[in-house]
Amino acid sequence: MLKSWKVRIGLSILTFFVLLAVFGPVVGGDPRANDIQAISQAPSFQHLFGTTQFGQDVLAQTIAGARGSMLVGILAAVIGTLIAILVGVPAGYFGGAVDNGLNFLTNLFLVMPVLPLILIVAGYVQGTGPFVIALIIGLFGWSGGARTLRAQALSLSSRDFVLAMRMVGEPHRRLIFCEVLPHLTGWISAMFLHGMIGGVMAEAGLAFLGITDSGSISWGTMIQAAQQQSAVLRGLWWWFVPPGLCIALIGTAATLVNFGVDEVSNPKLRMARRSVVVRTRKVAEA
Amino acid sequence: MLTVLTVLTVRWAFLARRLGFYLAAAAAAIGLNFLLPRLMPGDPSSAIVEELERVSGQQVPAETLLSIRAIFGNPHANLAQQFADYLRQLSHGDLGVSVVNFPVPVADLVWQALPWTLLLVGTTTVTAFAIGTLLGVVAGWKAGSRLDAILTPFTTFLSSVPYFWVALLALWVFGFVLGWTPLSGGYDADLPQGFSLAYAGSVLHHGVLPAATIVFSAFGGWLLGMRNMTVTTVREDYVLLAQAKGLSPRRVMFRYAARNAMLPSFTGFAMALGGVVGGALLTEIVFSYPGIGYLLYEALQKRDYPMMQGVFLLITLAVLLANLVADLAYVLLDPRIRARG
Amino acid sequence: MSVLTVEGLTVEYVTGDRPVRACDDVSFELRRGEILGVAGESGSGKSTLITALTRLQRPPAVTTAGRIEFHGTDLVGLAPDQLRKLRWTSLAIVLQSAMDALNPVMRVGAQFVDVLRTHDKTLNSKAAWARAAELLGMVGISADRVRAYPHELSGGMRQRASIALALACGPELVVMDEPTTAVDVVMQRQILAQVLRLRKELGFAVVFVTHDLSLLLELADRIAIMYGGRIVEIGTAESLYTKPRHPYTRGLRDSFPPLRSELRTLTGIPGSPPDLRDPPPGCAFHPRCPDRFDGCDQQRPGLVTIEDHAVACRLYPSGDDQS
Amino acid sequence: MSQPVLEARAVSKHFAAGRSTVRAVEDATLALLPGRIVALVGESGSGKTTLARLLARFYAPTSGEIRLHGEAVQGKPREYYRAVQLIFQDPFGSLNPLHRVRYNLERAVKLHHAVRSKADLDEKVVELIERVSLAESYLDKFPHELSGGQRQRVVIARALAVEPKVLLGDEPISMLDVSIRLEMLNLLERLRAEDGLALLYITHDIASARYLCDDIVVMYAGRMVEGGPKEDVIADPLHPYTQLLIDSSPDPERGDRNNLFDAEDLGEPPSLIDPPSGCRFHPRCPVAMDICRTQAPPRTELTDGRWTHCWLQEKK
Repeated sequence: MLKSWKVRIGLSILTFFVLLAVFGPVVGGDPRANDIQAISQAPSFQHLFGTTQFGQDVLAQTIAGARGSMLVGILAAVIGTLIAILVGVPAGYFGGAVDNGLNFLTNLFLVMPVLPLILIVAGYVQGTGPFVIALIIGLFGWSGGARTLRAQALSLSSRDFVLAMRMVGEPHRRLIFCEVLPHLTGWISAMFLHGMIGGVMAEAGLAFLGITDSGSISWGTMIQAAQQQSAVLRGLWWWFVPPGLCIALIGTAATLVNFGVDEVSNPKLRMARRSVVVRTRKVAEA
Repeated sequence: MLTVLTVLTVRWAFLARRLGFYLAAAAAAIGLNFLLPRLMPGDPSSAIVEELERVSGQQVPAETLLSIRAIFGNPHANLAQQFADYLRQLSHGDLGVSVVNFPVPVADLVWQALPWTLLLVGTTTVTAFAIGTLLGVVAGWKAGSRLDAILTPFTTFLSSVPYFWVALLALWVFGFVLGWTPLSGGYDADLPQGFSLAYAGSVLHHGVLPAATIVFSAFGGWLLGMRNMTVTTVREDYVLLAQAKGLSPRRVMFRYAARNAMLPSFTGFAMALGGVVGGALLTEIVFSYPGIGYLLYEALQKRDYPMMQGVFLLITLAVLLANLVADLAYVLLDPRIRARG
Repeated sequence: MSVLTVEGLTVEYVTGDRPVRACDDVSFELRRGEILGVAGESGSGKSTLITALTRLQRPPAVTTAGRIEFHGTDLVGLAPDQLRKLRWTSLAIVLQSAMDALNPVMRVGAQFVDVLRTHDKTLNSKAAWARAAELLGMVGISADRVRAYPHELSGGMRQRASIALALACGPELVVMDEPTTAVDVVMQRQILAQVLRLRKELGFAVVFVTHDLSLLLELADRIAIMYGGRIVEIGTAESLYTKPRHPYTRGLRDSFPPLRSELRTLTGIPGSPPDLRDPPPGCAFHPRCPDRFDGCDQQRPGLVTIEDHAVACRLYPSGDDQS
Repeated sequence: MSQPVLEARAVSKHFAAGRSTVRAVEDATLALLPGRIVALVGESGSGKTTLARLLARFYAPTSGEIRLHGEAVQGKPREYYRAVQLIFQDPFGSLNPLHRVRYNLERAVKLHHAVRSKADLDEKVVELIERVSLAESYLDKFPHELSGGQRQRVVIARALAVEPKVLLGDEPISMLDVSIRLEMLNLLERLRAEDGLALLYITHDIASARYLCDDIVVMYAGRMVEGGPKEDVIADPLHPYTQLLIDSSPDPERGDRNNLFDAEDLGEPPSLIDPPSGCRFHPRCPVAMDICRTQAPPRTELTDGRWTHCWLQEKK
């Protein structure tokens, strides 16, 4: 899998941001420190990414924001993926009445407009720190994953090797955990990455709407602060470009990893890789 | 039309099942809308009444009080009674009264905002889908070519960019730096509203940037999905046979490969269409575009609960309706649905 | 007179670290109206041969050497436009599973109409639909099924429909890739009866590829046996059945238990077919060969013609051994 | 004659398909005896696989009963699987690609035997793999490192770990390369001889059925049409469908190449959703009579253990 350049690049970017989130605040300086000598300054040697209207260093904020955004993203992904597994796998594996109930629930959450729903709930719930935000995002963002897992578990559970192990006498518990689940790791990891981007984006969206606790620093709150202070109308582009770019990078990285994983699991996609096509053409022309 | 009808009657079992589901989902949405304020701590209806009285400086009329209680909870009635009241209220199209814009009913505000959103997000969703799908087919058909090698990673990046951020950037570049487009709003407020050429022009002028940003950040997702489906479909036997038949490459690409590769994408498109109403919430906010999204934003900012509830209910029902329509269309697109359904 | 002459055809898959040679120096000739059977197991290269013959191969498969001469034209070097003109009017194909080979979202008739009208620009839509119904009738499918979708036909009907489709533009050569594996023996016999009848009427030649040698022995005029990407023996069905020379041919023939004659214990061929990614040196069959002797694991025998058929085995020596 | 280990008595299975019903198996009766091999021959859609899966208790019969050691089976199939094992058609699908050969065998051994120690377990596992003529070194391979034939041997070894009395083989060789099929049949034959297993061999290939089995049962469109000792059935088929099946099977010995393929077009096998009334074969039967169209033929018992469902024989 690591042979694919897509996976390698994607994983490097993700690792970078995870490290940034963990160690960043140690090296990044104080994001809340106001340098009244430098207000709304463009990038310079002193402030590589410039400063905000309050004289805060944008680089320090971006680094601190990594922690806020990644925390919500990862937490939301963990919650969403867990629910997806708990709902999707039993539905697909057991079928019947269990499936009818769980599948209905999944479809319901699938057709519900997630963002407005999150907004409404978050609007009622006062004082929304990162944990509450992650919880809400996770609670409403599992349905797509559950649907995929259900379909996969359904087809796996009727595969001959599961039936065969059942005939040998394996109990359901082992069939689910040792026969079915290991085949879903690819899907689950893709889902987790997907959930993480979704979480980061949703957090940014919510922060932008002013739903999250504005005291905490994340890329979303940075963009929101910029918007609030009319950074666009005043040309302070360095304020809102870095956090958005970071989100885009993480999203790209996760998509790249998923792309690579797809190529590994789907040989048809692998055959369509440029390296294969180019090599084929070279041999044909030789 | 006749064939459409026969097809639909033959496949009614599948559709009936879907219809049943959407009815249940609609019931669930209404139930959720009913329960949410009642599950929250405190008594939202009293809070709303107080807020109304504070804003308007006068006593809330008895009629309005009843309507608010029906929607947000009545501490004096049991839950079943409340639900009955709530449904009666809804059946009259009464979504309550906006706190901020007292005494304008929520329903009126929603109806005003709806056309703006439908226009902006509807056209852009369709456009993004069309562009993304078309490019995706080409990239998938020529998989491994230089075009594919450039287009695909680039759109991977595009599809990962938060679209409200793209909106901010666009606003900064085109609105602020270049000054080509207005900085906010959906029309020129100085012009009289109506079907005049100048007014239509101003709508277009205000709409072009939000529309462009939505298309720009949305088509990448369609492209990627369609590309991978096309790559997979191209290796199907029926595409191989179509090539063996000596059909023109264009025909093989569209009638055989793309036509089949599109089916899964189409389901996603249906969902996106459903999302139109709730749609580009954040983009609308960035551009202060007078649509549903902006309405919801204002409601949230000012804790205008009746407005939040009303907009949410509308968005949900629209999504359900769009999904149902999409299922109908899908039945026509895929003749096998009957066999499976 | 020969319709098709294949000479030294070599196909490689260029994935992984080194190319995998799936078809190696394949040569044969096909006469007008003849049925040539190609028999082989997994890894024999028979599927690769089909896509190479019909010029339908995709990356990473590449024809690295050889000629496919069709009426004096070499298909290997032909430009796509030229090739497209030959397709279906001269060279048609029937794939293994008609369920997969027919476009699921197009009516069966429409899949006839598009090819008919592509190759005959003068044909109008109405006439093309009528012709489609006529072609379906030729294989015993009633005309009203022309508007059906593939999933609405039974397995047998779909397979017949794809045979009718192959004959739509009057080709001289039809390549059939296990066309009856997906149907049952009774249906198989009926379909093949139709193919033989139509061949008599229309005079097309057939390359019939299958793993079922017992079927080919009855059906084909001549049979080529493939193993490890090469033709190891080729000759008339009769002589291959009564006097198989290659140990593999003999083993394969004796892998089909008899339906009537007295039963004895048969062993098939112990061992496994070769892995083309890592082929054995010398003769690909030597690890399983009951008759192998010194040098079989080093020298790769070429085809030698003996009486009525050709065989590639060191039991039948010739001067041009390749090492 | 010994008692049957496993029996199906008048078993039917109907599946719901939307609002219609698929009558996959109708009134099937079958007995498996220790040390005997019965071949169930039929085309796809004849119900042979459904019957195998009924006998494997993947689902319950709509009517009729399955009897193990003379007792009607009920309740959880766990105990049942100590006696009955199924070999699947696809050796690529019936081994989990993520588990080594050893894992498969060890699980089966642990579930069915009191294993005292690691050494004990190893010994049993080695014994199993050697019984299917594979070297011990195969234990640590993954399925993708094995050929189709080797996988099928592992599948058989896993089933043997249970020490079953009955082995059901659902087309166990049809997905293997032709040249290694006979070895597999020889292995099954050896197990029958060594363990006195009762074996049900399901196939569409009547020639391979003749090679392996003692008795043949022929199914068509969900019903059994004929049964009896193999040589009798093949040499002198009583049911017109059996006749057709034998005539259609490839047989290079026949020799008369010219007339082989003037087969009459008999149309399609029937739909199981709306099967023909009376005998299900009558629409394709060259000798169908009036009664065949209205009444299903009963089982006619003949001499030497032969039987058939055909009005021609009933009338005699």
